[in-house]
Amino acid sequence: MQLKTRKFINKLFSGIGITSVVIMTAFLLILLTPITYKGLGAIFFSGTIEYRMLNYKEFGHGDKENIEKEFAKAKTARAPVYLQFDSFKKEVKKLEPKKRREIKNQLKEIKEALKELLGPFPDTPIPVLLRNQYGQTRWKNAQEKLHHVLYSEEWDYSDPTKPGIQVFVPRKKYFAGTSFESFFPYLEKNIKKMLLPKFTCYWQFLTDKSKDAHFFGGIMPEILGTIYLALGAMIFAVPLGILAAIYLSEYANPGKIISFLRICMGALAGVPSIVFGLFGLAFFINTIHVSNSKSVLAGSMTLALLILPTVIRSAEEAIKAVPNTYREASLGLGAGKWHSVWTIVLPSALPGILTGTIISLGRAAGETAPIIFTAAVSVGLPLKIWETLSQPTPALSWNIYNLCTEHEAVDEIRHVQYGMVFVLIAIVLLFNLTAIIARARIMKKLRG
Amino acid sequence: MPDTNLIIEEKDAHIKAEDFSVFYGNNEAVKKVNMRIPKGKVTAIIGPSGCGKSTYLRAINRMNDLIPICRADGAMMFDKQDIYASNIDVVSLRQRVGMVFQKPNPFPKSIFDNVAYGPRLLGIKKKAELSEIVEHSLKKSAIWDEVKDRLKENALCMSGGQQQRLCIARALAVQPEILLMDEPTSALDPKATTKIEDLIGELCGDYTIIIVTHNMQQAARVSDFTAFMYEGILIEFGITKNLFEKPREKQTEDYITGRFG
Amino acid sequence: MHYNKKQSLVFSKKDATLQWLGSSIGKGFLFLIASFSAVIVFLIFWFIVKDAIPFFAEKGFKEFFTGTNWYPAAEPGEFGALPIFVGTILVTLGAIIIAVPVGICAAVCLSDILPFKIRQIAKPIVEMLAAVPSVAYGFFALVIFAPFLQSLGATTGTNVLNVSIILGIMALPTIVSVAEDALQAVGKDLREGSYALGATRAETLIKVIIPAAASGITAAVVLGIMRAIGETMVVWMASGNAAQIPEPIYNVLQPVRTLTATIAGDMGEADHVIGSMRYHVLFAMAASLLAISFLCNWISEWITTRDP
Amino acid sequence: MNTNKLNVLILSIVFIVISFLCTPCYGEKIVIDGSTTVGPIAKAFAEYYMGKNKGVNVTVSESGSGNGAKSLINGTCQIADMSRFMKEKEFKAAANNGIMPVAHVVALDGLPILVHPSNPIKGLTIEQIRDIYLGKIKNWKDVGGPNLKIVKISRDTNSGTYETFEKLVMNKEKLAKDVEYVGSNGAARQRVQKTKGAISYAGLGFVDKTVKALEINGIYPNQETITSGVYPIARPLFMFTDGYPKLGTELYKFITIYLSEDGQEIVESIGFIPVTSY
Repeated sequence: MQLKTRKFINKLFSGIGITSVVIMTAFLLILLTPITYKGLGAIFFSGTIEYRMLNYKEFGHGDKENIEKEFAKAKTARAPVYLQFDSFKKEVKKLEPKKRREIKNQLKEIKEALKELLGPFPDTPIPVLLRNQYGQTRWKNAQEKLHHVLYSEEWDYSDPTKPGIQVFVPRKKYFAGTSFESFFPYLEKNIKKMLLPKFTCYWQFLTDKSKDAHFFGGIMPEILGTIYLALGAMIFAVPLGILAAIYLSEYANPGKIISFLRICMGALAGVPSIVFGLFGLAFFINTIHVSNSKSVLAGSMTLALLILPTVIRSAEEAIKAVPNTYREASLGLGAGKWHSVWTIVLPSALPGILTGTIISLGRAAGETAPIIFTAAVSVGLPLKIWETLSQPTPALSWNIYNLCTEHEAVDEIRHVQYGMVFVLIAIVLLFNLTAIIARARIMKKLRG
Repeated sequence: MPDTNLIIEEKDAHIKAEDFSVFYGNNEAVKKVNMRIPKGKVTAIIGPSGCGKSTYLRAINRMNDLIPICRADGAMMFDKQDIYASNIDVVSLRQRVGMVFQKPNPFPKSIFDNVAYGPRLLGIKKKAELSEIVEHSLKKSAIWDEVKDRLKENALCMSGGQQQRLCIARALAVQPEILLMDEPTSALDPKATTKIEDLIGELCGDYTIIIVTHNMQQAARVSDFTAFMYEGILIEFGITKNLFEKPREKQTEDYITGRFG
Repeated sequence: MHYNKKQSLVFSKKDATLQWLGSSIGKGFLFLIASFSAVIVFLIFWFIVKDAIPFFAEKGFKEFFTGTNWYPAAEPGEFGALPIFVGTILVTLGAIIIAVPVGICAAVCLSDILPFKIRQIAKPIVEMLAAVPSVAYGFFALVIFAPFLQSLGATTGTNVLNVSIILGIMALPTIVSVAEDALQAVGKDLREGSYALGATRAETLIKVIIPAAASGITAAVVLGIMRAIGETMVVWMASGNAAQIPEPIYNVLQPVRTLTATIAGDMGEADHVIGSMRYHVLFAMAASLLAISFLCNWISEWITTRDP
Repeated sequence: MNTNKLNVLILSIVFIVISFLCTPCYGEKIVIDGSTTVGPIAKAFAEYYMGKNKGVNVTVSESGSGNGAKSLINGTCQIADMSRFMKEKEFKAAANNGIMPVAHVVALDGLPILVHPSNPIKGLTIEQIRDIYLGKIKNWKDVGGPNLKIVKISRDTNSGTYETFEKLVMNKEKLAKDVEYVGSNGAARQRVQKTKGAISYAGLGFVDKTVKALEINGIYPNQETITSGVYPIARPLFMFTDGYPKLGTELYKFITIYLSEDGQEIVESIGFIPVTSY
């Protein structure tokens, strides 16, 4: 082969390699960018006065006087809307019956849309469900709802062989010639005054309970539950894993039993996570009754089994990487075997063990399938630490699944879903980052 | 076979090997060695690499136990006791027979903790007592002046020569009777080597020192007695001066004159 | 300063017994802990198989493995799980087609081509891909990627293609990191030897390094396959869950159903208490999954421990 | 040094002991498990209840009707949400465990047939729907719609919703193989609103502007038609308890929410039909 061709092939090869790394990076960016962008939208957004009012009334955030002043201002701006509505009702009665029916229908729709936009009408009983007690809290959604008030969404089915086409008919059209016609331009023009949108940083998203099935409020119970579950899994898995690793690397003589143990560990690592979920339900709850229903405890134990092989493997590798001279030196000074392992080998292996465990901590935090039947609920209070022994908890991973598939208002609470995914990924990456930093720190300390 | 019994009398012997062999699997690394090692003197073991000198040395405090396929045969007498008997407490053996390794191997802990490691094993907990022992040991291994202001620092920050002297201090802190040194200077530069050799000179008398080295000059400089091993067999044992000046065996002569090895 | 050292080297008989007892108890205790995972594997195996046996005992193997009618809720139920097995194989195959070339090329690139500094930046990317929880991948597949596919003209966004791509991305980090370890383990000597003979980097890699690391790379691929087969959330959320064999079989825009998703989806509502066939068939599936993962595990073990 | 460590140890022991001693002062808890269809009602009730009774932890899991029944029978939950009635065998198993399931009909639910709003079709007959799901009708043009392939979507075969559909629409005939199964009502609606040729069914609470509910045999699903029984695909939603809860207990207070005015308003505003409007 010519040198030229060989060089070309060499370059091509490097090109392919670098392309694949670039593809991988692209995957990561495509995944993280929308989630980060929209996830941050759960915390930073343009909030309306309704949001501030809700936040004050339900969670006690914000300055009472300011909010009340603002709310009074908004109320003044809204007053003409309701006034017009009431006065027009009398006018409707005078219309001819056919026109009246059409307009009544429209009015009904407008009323519903207006309720969603600005909250319940004044002087009507307060609805029970929280989501009906307030208008739109987010300016972006408010604009959509405004659109519903201003336009009626209709479908043009004129060509029956093709799917219909969506058309937006301005509702103003139906009211041409009546006093209500001016309602629409007024609303459109003054909507900002009625809702007073303001840039908001709702950091309490991370520390508030949720209200009304995640319509409002934050995700604190979920975050707390996730942390409980992950830490609980650690409490079971880490001591077991480290002791097992010590046995395998320091005490065990290679033989049939040990290779059998290793095969079992490999098998455990390969068990699909959903099978762990089934096993957790069947064994921990229904057989040995660690708790009398789903609980954080049962979930943690199940997760612990899931991460046990990873912990053992990383701990074993870390222990094996400790130079033999340390063991010799310690034994040479007259230390017993256990003492050498405990005082010299383990501390030296700590960075490796730590990295492995923190990474599996991240894995435990993100797993969903094993906790569906053992620990996760859709609604529940944030738990005190001792309640974890007997009570189930909401957890980020399960609630993400739950909210994006089973919630009755999937689209209305997209921002909460994105926020949860973002927070979950952030927690897991934070764990990993901690692992990297901790490893570097300890390495530095050990190396001097 | 040389008869060390001619040179060392029974009462002077601190360690006595009798038909002592070490096997790696089926391979006999040390072959039926008979050797008396005198108390309070420095004994050097020389020989080409792979001659079994390190294995022999490590056999004295049963360091070879760590290698699963390794087993010993014959008797190694210490304190009128065969240390390969079945009921031996290896831990207390090793507390009395200290060891310094080829590569400096301080623990990744502070200098103080390194030296205090042994005493703590022996149940000394009081800070004052420990400090006293640490200072004493460090002084004895001639490193106190260099490290007295940074006892809290990580031992791995020190230079190689300092590390090795720290390891000696660490071994001394347990107050052993015998100090085994397995090529203690092979990883060090000449200056550090000199310091270690001086140290050995100072320590002899208080301790029985056995040093394995491939460096004949070193053996000649520091030791009172020298043993030459070749292919697992103890070829010659004698007073250092005699052995180097007029070796009795042909192989010894070939080795010290550099014809092989 | 003098220590209270034991002067005798010999254990008294009592001490010796104590010593022996202590060390055996300690060792035994450690052994018990180490065998804990084996115990768990057996318990899992037992719990799964125990509930799978009634199914096979009553329905036999033929219908389950070759039947194409999956109507577990009908009376009487039909339990032809072939479409589900095919679905599992299809999405796994898709994932492998995406992940293996990219993964191996990336591993080679990370271990041999990129300069050290860039590698330090690129490695965390692999770690981050591995760290993202599966439910986040599932969310992405369902909420972002499926509508995107539909906007490109697919009738349904939750289909083989969607799941394959996402599973491929999930399997990537496993393949990259294990394959890279294998490549690194080959060592400098072989590389230098090849360069010294005048080979280019590409030639060295293709002719020397990759063959030498072949067993490790294969093991990486097997581990990647295991990851894809065992994944639950993504397939549950984004595979469409239709128990059908796509027509034609390479039509990646069709929805399918996989083993893990079937277990996760059906287990909630199957009649646990009664122990109906509909319940037991899910355990039969779990047992099949276990068998597959044991097989994969055994293959990767066999490949890595085999003499080169 | 040492005394410090000792202090920490003692403190932590004291802390743990106190935590355990505190166990009796757990707030009351009510554990609810079961159907995803009843889930929204249970969740709304739970939030409502916890808002009024501080210190009671009401947890709601949505893991399926079958799992709900099982949890009730095993005593791991107090209330089982079910979108179907308990099966005879399940009653027997419960009796064996000393559990006496009592049904509370908390709401009515119709199963509207959903299509994409761009679909000009206004209604279908039950037979047409059956044929669509049997795979006999494959294109919308065969039922008077546009030339568009029908994407059939169904709830998972294990859900109570599916069982209702199977019984009331399919006459227990088997669905075609290319029917796509989704795990929840929300997912079913989502699939329809994103897919032009889709047809699906879901709980009445899941109908909104983004999807179009069809008239069945000329009857549009809404509160009146379902309550009066004219709309053919409707079913009651249940909560099961072990025996009838004792008067005055938390469980009693919770399970009777649906009878109160607030409860009915909640049921109605999340899109179900309160039973008292019979």
